[in-house]
Parts: sequence; structure tokens; C-alpha cells
Amino acid sequence: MTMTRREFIKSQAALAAATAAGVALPGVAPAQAPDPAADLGIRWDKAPCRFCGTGCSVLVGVKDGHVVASQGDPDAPVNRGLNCIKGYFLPKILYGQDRLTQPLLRKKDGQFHKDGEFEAVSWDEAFDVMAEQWKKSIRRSMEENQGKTVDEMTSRVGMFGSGQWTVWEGYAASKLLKAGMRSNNLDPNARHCMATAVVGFMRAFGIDEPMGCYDDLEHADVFVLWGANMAEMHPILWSRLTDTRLSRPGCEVHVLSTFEHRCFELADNPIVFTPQTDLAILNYIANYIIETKSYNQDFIDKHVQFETATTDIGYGLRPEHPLEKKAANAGVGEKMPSSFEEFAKQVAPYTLEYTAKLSGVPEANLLRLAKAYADPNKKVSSFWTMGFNQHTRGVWANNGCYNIHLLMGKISEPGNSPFSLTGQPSACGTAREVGTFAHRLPADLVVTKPEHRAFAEKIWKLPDGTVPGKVGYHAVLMHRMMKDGKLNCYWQMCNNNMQAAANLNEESYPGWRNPEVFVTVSDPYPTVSAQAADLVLPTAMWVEKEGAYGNAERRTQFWREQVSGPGESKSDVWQIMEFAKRFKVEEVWSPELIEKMPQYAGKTLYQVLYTNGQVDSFPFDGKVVDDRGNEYDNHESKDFGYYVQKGLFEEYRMFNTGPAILKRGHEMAEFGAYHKARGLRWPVIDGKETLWRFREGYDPHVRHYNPEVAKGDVYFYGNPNGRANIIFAPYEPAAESPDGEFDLWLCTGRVLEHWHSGSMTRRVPELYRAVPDAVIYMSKADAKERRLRDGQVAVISTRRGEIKARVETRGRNRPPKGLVFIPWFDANRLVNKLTLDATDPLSKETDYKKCACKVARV
Amino acid sequence: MNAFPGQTARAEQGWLKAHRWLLLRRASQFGILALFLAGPVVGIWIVTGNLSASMTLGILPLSDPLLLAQSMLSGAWPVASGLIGALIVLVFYALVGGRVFCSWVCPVNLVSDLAAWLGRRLDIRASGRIPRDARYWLLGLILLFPLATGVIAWEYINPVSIAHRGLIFGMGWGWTLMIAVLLYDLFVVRRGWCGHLCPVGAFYGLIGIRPAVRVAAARREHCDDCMDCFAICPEPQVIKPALKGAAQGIGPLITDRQCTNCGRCIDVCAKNVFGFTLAYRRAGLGLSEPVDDGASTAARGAETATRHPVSSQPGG
Amino acid sequence: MSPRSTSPRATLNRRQFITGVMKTACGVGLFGLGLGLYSQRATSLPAWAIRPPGALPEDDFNGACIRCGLCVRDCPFDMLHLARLGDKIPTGTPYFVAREAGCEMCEDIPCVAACPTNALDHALTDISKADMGLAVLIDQENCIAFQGLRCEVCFNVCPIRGEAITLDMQHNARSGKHARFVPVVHSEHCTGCGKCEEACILDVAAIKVLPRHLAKGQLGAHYRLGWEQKHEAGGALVTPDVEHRYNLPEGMRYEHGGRGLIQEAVPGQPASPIPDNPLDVLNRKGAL
Amino acid sequence: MKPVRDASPVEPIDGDILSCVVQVRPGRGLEIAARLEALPGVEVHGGAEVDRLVVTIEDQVGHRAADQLGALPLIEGVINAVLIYHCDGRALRADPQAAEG
Repeated sequence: MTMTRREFIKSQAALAAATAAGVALPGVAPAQAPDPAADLGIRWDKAPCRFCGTGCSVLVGVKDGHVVASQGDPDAPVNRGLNCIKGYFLPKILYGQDRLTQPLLRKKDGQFHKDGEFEAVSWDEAFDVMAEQWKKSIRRSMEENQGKTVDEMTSRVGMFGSGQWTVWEGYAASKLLKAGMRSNNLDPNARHCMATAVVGFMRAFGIDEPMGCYDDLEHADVFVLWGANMAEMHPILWSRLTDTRLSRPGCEVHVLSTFEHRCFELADNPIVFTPQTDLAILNYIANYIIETKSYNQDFIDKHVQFETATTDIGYGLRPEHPLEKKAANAGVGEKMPSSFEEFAKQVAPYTLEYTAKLSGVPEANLLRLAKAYADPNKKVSSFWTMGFNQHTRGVWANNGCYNIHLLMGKISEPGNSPFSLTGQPSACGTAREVGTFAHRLPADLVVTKPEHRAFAEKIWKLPDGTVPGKVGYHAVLMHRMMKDGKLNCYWQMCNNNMQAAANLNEESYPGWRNPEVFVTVSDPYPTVSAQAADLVLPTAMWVEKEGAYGNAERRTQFWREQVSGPGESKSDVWQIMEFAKRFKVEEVWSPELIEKMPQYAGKTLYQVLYTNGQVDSFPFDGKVVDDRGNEYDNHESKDFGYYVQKGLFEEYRMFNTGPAILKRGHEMAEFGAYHKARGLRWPVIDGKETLWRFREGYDPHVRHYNPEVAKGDVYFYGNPNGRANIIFAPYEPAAESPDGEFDLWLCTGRVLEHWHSGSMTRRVPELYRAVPDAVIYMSKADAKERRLRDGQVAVISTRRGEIKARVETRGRNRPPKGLVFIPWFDANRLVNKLTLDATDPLSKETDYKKCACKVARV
Repeated sequence: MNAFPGQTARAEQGWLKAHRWLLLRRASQFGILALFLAGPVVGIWIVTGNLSASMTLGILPLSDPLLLAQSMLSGAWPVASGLIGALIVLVFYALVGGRVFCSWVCPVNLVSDLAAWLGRRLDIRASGRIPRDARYWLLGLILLFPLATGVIAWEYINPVSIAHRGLIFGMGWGWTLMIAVLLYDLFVVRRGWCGHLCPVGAFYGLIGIRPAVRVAAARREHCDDCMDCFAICPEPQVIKPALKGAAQGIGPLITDRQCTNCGRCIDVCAKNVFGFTLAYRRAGLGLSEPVDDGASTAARGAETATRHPVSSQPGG
Repeated sequence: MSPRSTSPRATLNRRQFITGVMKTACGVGLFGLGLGLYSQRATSLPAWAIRPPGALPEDDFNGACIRCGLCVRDCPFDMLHLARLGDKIPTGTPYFVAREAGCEMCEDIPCVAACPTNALDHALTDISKADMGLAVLIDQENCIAFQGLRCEVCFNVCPIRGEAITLDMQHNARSGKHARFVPVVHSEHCTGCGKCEEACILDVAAIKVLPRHLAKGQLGAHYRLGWEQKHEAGGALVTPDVEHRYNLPEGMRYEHGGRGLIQEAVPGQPASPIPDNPLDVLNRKGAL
Repeated sequence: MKPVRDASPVEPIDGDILSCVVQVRPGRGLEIAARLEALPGVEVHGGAEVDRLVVTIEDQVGHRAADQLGALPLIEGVINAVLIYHCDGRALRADPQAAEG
């Protein structure tokens, strides 16, 4: 880093002298001297921001094949020209000094070797070695699958995708794995962030994705934040929420969290509760609503049904783990029907006194929160992110919030909205809608249902029975299977799971470095994952490829390829399709399957999956042109000879748009429309966006499914009977709580200045200077007890590992006594050596927010 | 006359004897500098700060009394460690001999010795003439400044502190001052700076009231008038009374405060006329101690200068 | 000492002595004048050079500091420098440049402890009471937080969090539905440590530490801010009004100190004062 | 931000950086700029066309930036070299990596 600092000072010196001499310096960064002449010749085009799920739109300025500037898109409805500090530095994230430009393979004297040193290789050699490994594993899988039915097939190859993939990257990967390799071991890192929300939606509404949109921010009277540090994680939405709070009389903000963070600056009702007791608080509010009879009886009678969840469902640990053995119904997600009266009885024990004592929250605060929900004239919007989702009972927490909104009928209308915020830019657009989960197919279809598989095989023109019926390995299971040697090929794309997955010492690292496993990582930078991989593929990022993201309010936004990637880096779509050329159908499909469609015999997966008359049905004449006559490159379409992105998107659209689709409600506009608009919020029915779903007048599907629906009424068409489910679930303790030896709660998360594992933002000098290293946020009392002074290095350890970091007692986060918080962006302080890989057994999403740790002087 | 002072001494008594005190002095000057530089350069922190004030091993404070005086005159009351440091330095130099600072510690001495050596080698005759007591006036002036303006003006251009601080904390343009002193000593006035102008030297001279260590021309009867000592000595006027004062009954002890105890006369004298003497042994040698009436040395110095105009023009 | 005598040689010596002394005196006097003028210029401190914590006011500091560098050595973060001859700062005195490295506000203030001459006043024991200068958010046009972007880096790095810099949340008139999080510096808490200037993410910092006399204005002695006086006094300075009563149409309320006229939602009474049926208005009894 | 042109061939030690404006005789900007470039650690950033060269000098092994600046006026054709900005090398040496726990 000193070199860039020195260069920075030197350019400062030159600039100072130049201004003194009144001389204009050629070549000094135009950002410094924004004279108008420099702005000529910049080509501006729109693109969604690379970072969080808010989905701000920016204009990217390109000159001489280089991104030289960016600006907030003034016409974008989400951010209207604004950005957060990460968005401000978008042009710089492409140009880290150590950008990967060539494939790197571990080799010892010329041959691939698990413990060899990385050497630069060509794309051909990289894919040859990789294909050889994958074919070896697929052969073993095919032998093991001899005689098994489609529903029992397993596979030894897998892929770990991302909520930062573009829509078509996810779609191409899903086809390659599920159809091509006949393996359901495809899971995205959205498993770590949104899986719980998905299961919550499916259990309550039978259909995924929030029913509200960002406009709720301008219509709500009360905002309730459950485990969501919006001030830092969704900065522009927080800016809009703050504006409503400042300008709308009587507006209240309630913030619930296990520690005090930046949102507490605006909190009218600050609530710091003991980890895991949010379940009790949710049930208390439901109880309060029922006791005071302020529920919306009419709404409940017409639109709601009651169920109760199976309890004592374990913690998604390894089967031989004592907690898992102790659990009566480990992993059972079954719901039993119940009634309003039974629900009332079930929530009755959660009185104000009981909940206050359990959660450690003063009764006055709980009462005020419950009153806000129970007041019929107050529009309430609840927002939550990882606090609810990364939680061993996260699905119950999600459903707990829907219960309250459904009891009051405050849903699917401007201002009344239980809103599950998405962390990643395209966890919705790619992971959830395209369905790159181990159990999913596009448009809410699932692999376990034969008719869903048949529908997919029909669209993909594949013999029936190609797509396996057994759910593949989810994220946490993948690492366990690699450690046990059952998953032998692992391709991680567009994320950094070695730094992101929990329990690094006991699961992730042994898994990746297991000699029987071949790990490929596609990434623009040498991340911690790349260091632990066997083959590293240089990847084009963000505007170095044409892409599409879907943000948290169902808005799909497209962008064109602005600049080409450095050296030989290629986009993920190119890598997937190029890799598909290495496999003949005979090497991956059983002979019986090939017989069903003999015309495929001898063909490569590339031909079967990507030149099937649909993906390659759009010609490409060498360049993409916009309506202002600007020309853009498209390296994938140039290499493959057809408009790849359009082909993939239009084929994907056959799943959610068109007359004979299985699941309505996800309709999208055609490819060209998205280049002309700042994103459209689906379902897009004959060109018109849907703002609030399930509400007659806003959502055309309501009238379709329930022709006699009253004007302005709701109809939850996700479920067959149009009713949403209120599901009761009790409070159950966390997987690991503080005890004698490990006496503190450990919570992990993010900071405003850095994105995820910091591989992009820590390479921006200004962001590194603003927040250099991860620190342990502690209360002054805890620090004093352990004789730790502010800024002093301390060692923090759990049963699984330890790291060293400085103590911060006067920073942005102020934990209560008994809890510490560490951000996980620092590659030198791998926080996930500490965390426990316990998950919500229903969604299989890891709980990064609670485990037991201790902090001591070094 | 020798081609260069000390030639015969070197021939007769060997190179080492002819440079013994010089080497010891240089060792002391560079040793002190090394103690200061050990911290920033090597990371072993022995002495922090610089000659203006320092802290040795975190326990021993030392501070420059003249500078502290100026600071106090400007109205700032120093902290205990500052005062103790100044007292320690005062007592030390009072005992060891006032101007020992000039020859054994001060970095500028290297420059003025270099100038003198170059002058002798290249035979440049710096014939400028200014009174040697100008330094006392300068001393008075620099003490006056803080009183009048509340600012230690002298420290802006004091080559002594700038040189030493420059070597430790970064020279900046300090090197221009060093070159100025060199050129002034070389071309304008021989021993111009240390011998005539430097108020720091004047101050340390005043401190040395009853120095324990003094040079004495104990064997002055062996002197063969080779004039080497006059040529080498930075303050030649101090030698005459001790060397040639036997007739007027003046003892062989060099009592003039200007003597910096540099020991060069001992080195270059082939006849071993000169030697350091310690106070308690002086009685034994029967060396008379001139009664000092405490009159301002300025007057005394001026008188000796005028009475021996010849002596201020050394032969060398 | 030769006996005082009036022989010609003696008078000659005396005259020579006096001329010698006068020559020296004039030479030194000239030198003093030069040094005085130079010192006048040299004592001017550029705004970007900041003294360590506890430093006396600049003029006293130049008198007290003996340029020893002990504070530079004892600073654990190595961010103090001694001015060199030729820098535009009084030679040898300690300073730091906020943009390069700000003062880390150590609780035990090692630099003050090391100072032998009270140039860094040993009376300073609480670092948050230090006064090295005052941070001023000068360039509101380039500061992206003023434009509505979510930056707040200076607010986040400030060692006296939430006191020296607070965020003033304002409606973003341009975007119409966002809020601006505007950093505001409070001079009574800001110690001028420079961490904000160091961390500012702009290429040239928009927030800079300036000497207090350059940064601060001064409210006229004849005027006070009413609401602050009331807050400090804990109550109204003059006796509060008696309770105000008003003639109001039915269904209307008036809050004296609050929102003024309030339309009471009387059940059955139409929300707007104008009834739907025009006849109600036309046939209303009573004066027009 | 396009990086500033690479430093001259001699590898700069972590010393001071200073920038100055060098006034040259009319019309000889380019010629003198080339000559200045030859000096170790010296880099001309522009201004040759208006005879006011914008020059940065970095400390090199054996060549202190301050000395170089002093030497500039001696070059034939150079009227004057004025120091504009001086940055102490140690400020640059505070390597953020070194500061980690």
C-alpha cells in the first residue's frame, strides 16, 4: 500500500506545483481537475450498483476503454442521483493492482498437484485439467447411481453460485449442473442470506418475494426494524426512511437489535434484546393484538388460515452432533392445521412480564411496540435482514412477523408491508427467481415435484428424467461432504466462501484442502478462497460484461458491457458455456437417457444446452448499439456467434411468462424493454409493473385467480385457497449460548464502508483508510473487566478457533454488556474461524449472529 | 617551522600520540551522536530528544541551560524534569570545564575544525579581524530577545541546535548554515564562529568557574618555540600567559575561560610541554592559582587582546 | 589588572577599548535587527501545520518550546515532526499535518508528559479538552454528504463520537424523498485532532482543521440565542403565559405552543369545513 | 485514476518528495525538460510549452531531493527553481500494513 500512498502524495505535489504555475497537467486523474474539456468523449450508460440489494442505478463513464468516472443516476426512482460511499467509489473497484489476468493452476514439476504452487496456464489447459477431474467424479457418480430411480440420484460434483451472479449466469449454471451434469449440488451464497426468507414466504404465502416495494417507505406511519442495520446495510433506503420520519407528523421508528448501531440515532423506541428472544417478542405482540381485540376479524375470516409448526427441530448440525441427536424432530418442517382460538392459546403464555424478563427489554418499550402494530389507523412497515434470516429459528421469525401483519390485515397496501430486505444485488433476481438453490428450478418450481421437472425438461428440450429429483447439497452440507470426500469437484463463482462460510477451521478449510477434492474458484481478485483453491479462473466483473440484477423490490435492471476485462479474464457465462464444450453427452448421461433422444448422441453439453434453437436464436452482428447510437462490446456473443444474454434470458422467460406456465406471478418483460427502462418490478403484465402484489387493482393476477374478488381486496393466490398462513412457533434457545468459559455472545456482520469479504472495497485506498481493519466492538464495562483499553489488541476465541483484533469501545456500534460484534470484511482476521455452522434446519441458513466466545488480553 | 602543526611530534612520538586527544574528542562527539541516533535508526532507544533536551533511558533528563534560560525569560515556567536536566548540565560543565561542550560534544566543532584544517592545508589566510568578545554581546542579545519579544528568536538560526537536530530529525536547509560557518571560518575570520561569535560557547565559558580539569604548560622550560601549539589552538590567546608567563610570575596553568580543553596542544607538542591536570593534584605541582577578581571576562579578554595584538595573529 | 592611569598609552588603550566595544556593539545590534525581522516572519505558522495537544498559544509556544523533539519521540503513532530550516514553520518546533496523520488522542497524552518546558501545558490531563485547532467543513459543494450521498466517514472516525461531529438529518429537497446526513462540527467539543481531515475520502479533504482564530466567529455580546438560554436555564426566563382560550367553531382546537389550529375529527362531521350539500352553507343562520 | 508516470529508473528510497516550478529561458522548455529528466529522481510533469516546468523530485540513494533542488538553478538555461510543496519521507513510510494488530 505505501506505493499507492507515495504516488498519491506525488500527484498531490505535482498538482500543487501545477496550480502555482498555472499549468494544466496532462494525464493527472481528471477527477482531480474536472475541467470541462476532459468530460467530452466520455460515454455514459446506466448500470445498477455492484453492491447491496437496494439496487441504486449509476451512470458509468467510459473513455478510451477505461471506466473513468461514475455518477448517481438522477432519473433512477430508487436513489435519484444519490449513492453511498461504496457506490461513490465504483470506478475504482475494477482497477485493484493485483487483478487476476490469467488462469492459475497448482502445479508441481509441470503437472497438477494438490499441494503445488500456482502457475499461469492457458484457458485450454485449465479447462482440460478441470474437465478431467470432473469426468472422473461424474463417472463415479454414474456408477453409484446404477439402478437408482431419478429421485435417489446423487452426484459428486457441485457448484457454489452467488447472489452477485447476473440473471443469465445463474440460469446458464443451473442448466449446466441440473440438466447437463445431472447434479442438484448447485447452491448460491444467497443460502447464507436469503434462504430463510424464501422458506418463510413459501410457508406463509406459497410464493417467493416480498409483496410490497420501496414506495412503502414514503407511505408508512411506523417503521419497525427487526435485526436490520439499514443505516449501514441499505444506506439509500435508510435515507428515504429518515426523510419520511422527519417530514411525516406522528411517524415513529422502532429499532430492535442485539446491540446498538447507527439506526439507533433515529430510533424513537430503541430496543436491545437478548439474542434469540425476538421469537418471544413476536409472539408477545401477537398475544397483545389478540388480547386487546384489535385484530382485523374481517381480514382474518376471508384471507387467513392458521397452522402450527413442528417444534424442537434441532440446529442443522452434523447428525452425530449431541444437539442434533437430542432434537425430537430434527429438520422436520411439517405444519399442522390449527385455529384462531388455538393460536390465541399458544401465544397466551407470552405475556408482557414473561417476554420482558426473557428478552431483557423494559416493559414500556415492548408495550409501545405492540401498540404501534395494534393501532388500526397506523400504517406499519416492518423491515428485516440478517437479524431474522441468519437465525437458527429464522423461518419461524419470518413467519412470526407475517403473523402480526396478517392478524392486523396490514399487508399488500401502500405503507403496510412486512418487507424482507435482500442483502445481495441479485439474491432475488438470480438466486431466488432463476432458482440456483439445491432444491429449486426457475420460477418457484422445485426439483422434488415430477411435473415441475417435466415442465423444465420440456422447455430445455431434454429427455424426460434428465433432471434428478433428489435435493442436492446445500452450502453448509457441501463443505461437510467435501471434508468427508463425498463431494469431489467444487466450482465457486462470484463469491468468497472460504472467508464467508462458518466454522472455517473444522469444515471449510479441511474440505477444500482434502486431496480427493478439486476446487475451482472464479474471481477477479486473489481472495482467501483463491488461496485455498486448486484452479483460479480470472473473471470479468460488473460492467466488464453485459448483465442483469434483480433487487429487493423485484426490480430487474440490465446493463451493457462497458469495458473489457483485463488480460484473459472472461465472464462467468463464458466460462460455464466454454466448460460445457468439454463434455460429451455420453460422459455425463446414462445410456438409457440418451436413447430417449438419440439425436443428442455424440453431441457436447454445449450443443445440447446452449445451441438448442432457443438460446442461440438471436443473431449478433458484432456489437450492441443503444438508442443514442453508442456501440458496446459483448465478448461472449462475439466468441459464441449469437446474442448469448438475450437467448438465455428469453429461454428463462419461458418459465415465468407465457400461457402454459405452471406458476404464475413472476412474469417479466421481453429482453429489450429492460435496456430502455431503469428496471421493471415484476410481475410485468402487458408492459405494466406491479407495485403491491395480492391486492386487487395493483396485481392483475388477483382478478385472474379470483374473478369475484371485491374491489381493492387481497387474494393470496400463492396458496391454492388464496389464504395466507399464520403459523405459530414457540421460543427455542440458541444452538450455543454463553456459559462459564465462553462468557460473551459473538455477533458478526458488516460496516457501511466495506462490502462482504472486502475483496473489492479494501482495494480502494480511501475506503481502506476510512476503515482499515476489523475491530472488536465491545461495551466499556466488558473491556474494563478484562483490563482492555480502547485500541488495544485482544485475542477473541471460541470452541472452534481464535483471532486477534483491536478493541473498540467508542465506535459506531455500542454492544450491551455480554455481547461483542466483529465485521467480517477483513481477510487478515477471518472471523468465520470463530462462528458455529449451526443453521435453521428448515432453510439450512447459517446463524452468524449468535455463538459463544471469550475475549482476553494478548 | 613545521609544514603542519604536530609534524615533529608525529615524527618523534608516533602518529597516535600526535592525535590521541583528537581521536578521543571525535569518539566522544560521534559517540554522543550515535547514542541519539540509535533510536530512530536501529530502534534501540537509549537517548531520546536532542542536545536541546533529552531523556536517557527514560530516567535521566538533560536540557541545555542557555536554551532553558531563554525559554524561562520568555515567561514559560519549565517542568521539574527540565530544571533538573539543566542543573545537571550546569554542574557537569562547571566541574569538567565550561567549554568542554564546544570541543567534546558540539557538532559545529567538526565544521570549524574542518575549516581550520582546510585553511592550514590550502594555506588560505582568513585575515578578517573581529573582537573575540563579540560572542558575549551576542549572548546578551539572545537573552534579551525572549524578554523583549517573548520568542526565542535565536533558535531560528542557531547552527548548534539546528545541526544536531538536523542530524537526528532531518536536516532540511540546515546544511546551508553549516556551509556558511565553514566558508566564514575558511575565508573571512579564522576560527570565526567558535572563536568569536558563538554565544553558546560564550555561555559555557562563563559556566566554567572552577573547572577541575585544566591544561597546564607544566614543562614550559622545554618549549623550543616551534609555535605548533599556537597554530593548532582554536583560542591561541590562552596559551601565551601560561607558556611564556614564567618571567611575569604567571603560573603554567591555562586559566583563560576561552580554553576548550580540546587537548590539541598536548598532541602536537613534541616536547610534551602541555598536559591535563586535575584540581586536587594541582597543589602538588606548585602551580599558582591566579586570584580571580570576578571582573567581567569581557573587560579582561579585551585587555589581553589589545595588550597582545601580536598573539591573535598566530604564526601558522 | 593594570593600575588605572592617565598616561597617553592608557588613554589610547581606553579610546581603543571604547571604539572596539562600540564596533562590536553595532555589529551585534545589526545582527540582532536582522534576526528580529527574520523571527517576525518565521513565527507565522501556516494553517495546515498543527501543534501537538496542550500546546500554548502560538506566540507563547515559540517562546517556551526548546525544540528538543522529546514529544516527537514519545508519540506512539509517530505522526509529529520537527520543522526543518526552510519549512514555512518556526525551525525545530513540533507540528503535524492532519491530512497525513491526525492525532490519535491517546488517553495518557504521552507527548505532553515528555515535554520538559510546559510548551505542551502539563495542565492538560483530559485529552478531550485539548485544543489543537477546530475542524471546519469548508467545502460544502464537494462534500458528498452535503449532496445527499451516504458517506459520514468523518462522523465515523471522530474519536469523540457524536459530540465533536454530529449528523444533522435534513430533507433532501432535490430528490424529494431522501434525507441528507450533514456532518456538523461543534466547536466546544472538537479538539482539532485532524482524524476527520485524514480520513476524508475526497481527493482534497472538504473538512480541514484550522487554527481557532481563523475558524471561529463571535456572537455579539449584546445578543443571546433564546432557545439555548431557556435550555440552559432549565425553564423560561420570564413567567410563562396564563392559559390561552379562543373562540373556536365546533370541532376545532387551538394549541398555543404547538401546532396552532387543529381540525378535530368529530364523528359524523365531514372532514372538510365545507359541507358537501351547498344548501347547508346557503341556509346557514347567523351573520355572514 | 490513471497512475502518474513511473518514477525514474533509480529505485526511490522512502525519502522526501518535493515539487517545484522551474522557470526557464523562453522557448527552451522542452530542451531543458529533457535535461532535467536525466537527473536521478527528477520528473517533469508538464508546463514545458509555457516555459514554467512543473517538476517533482524524490529522494534517491545518495541524492537528497533538497540538494537536487539547490542544483537546478545551476543548469544552463534555468532562471530559477521555486519550492512549492515538500513532503517528509517518514510521513509516507507509515505503512498501513505495519499498523495491523
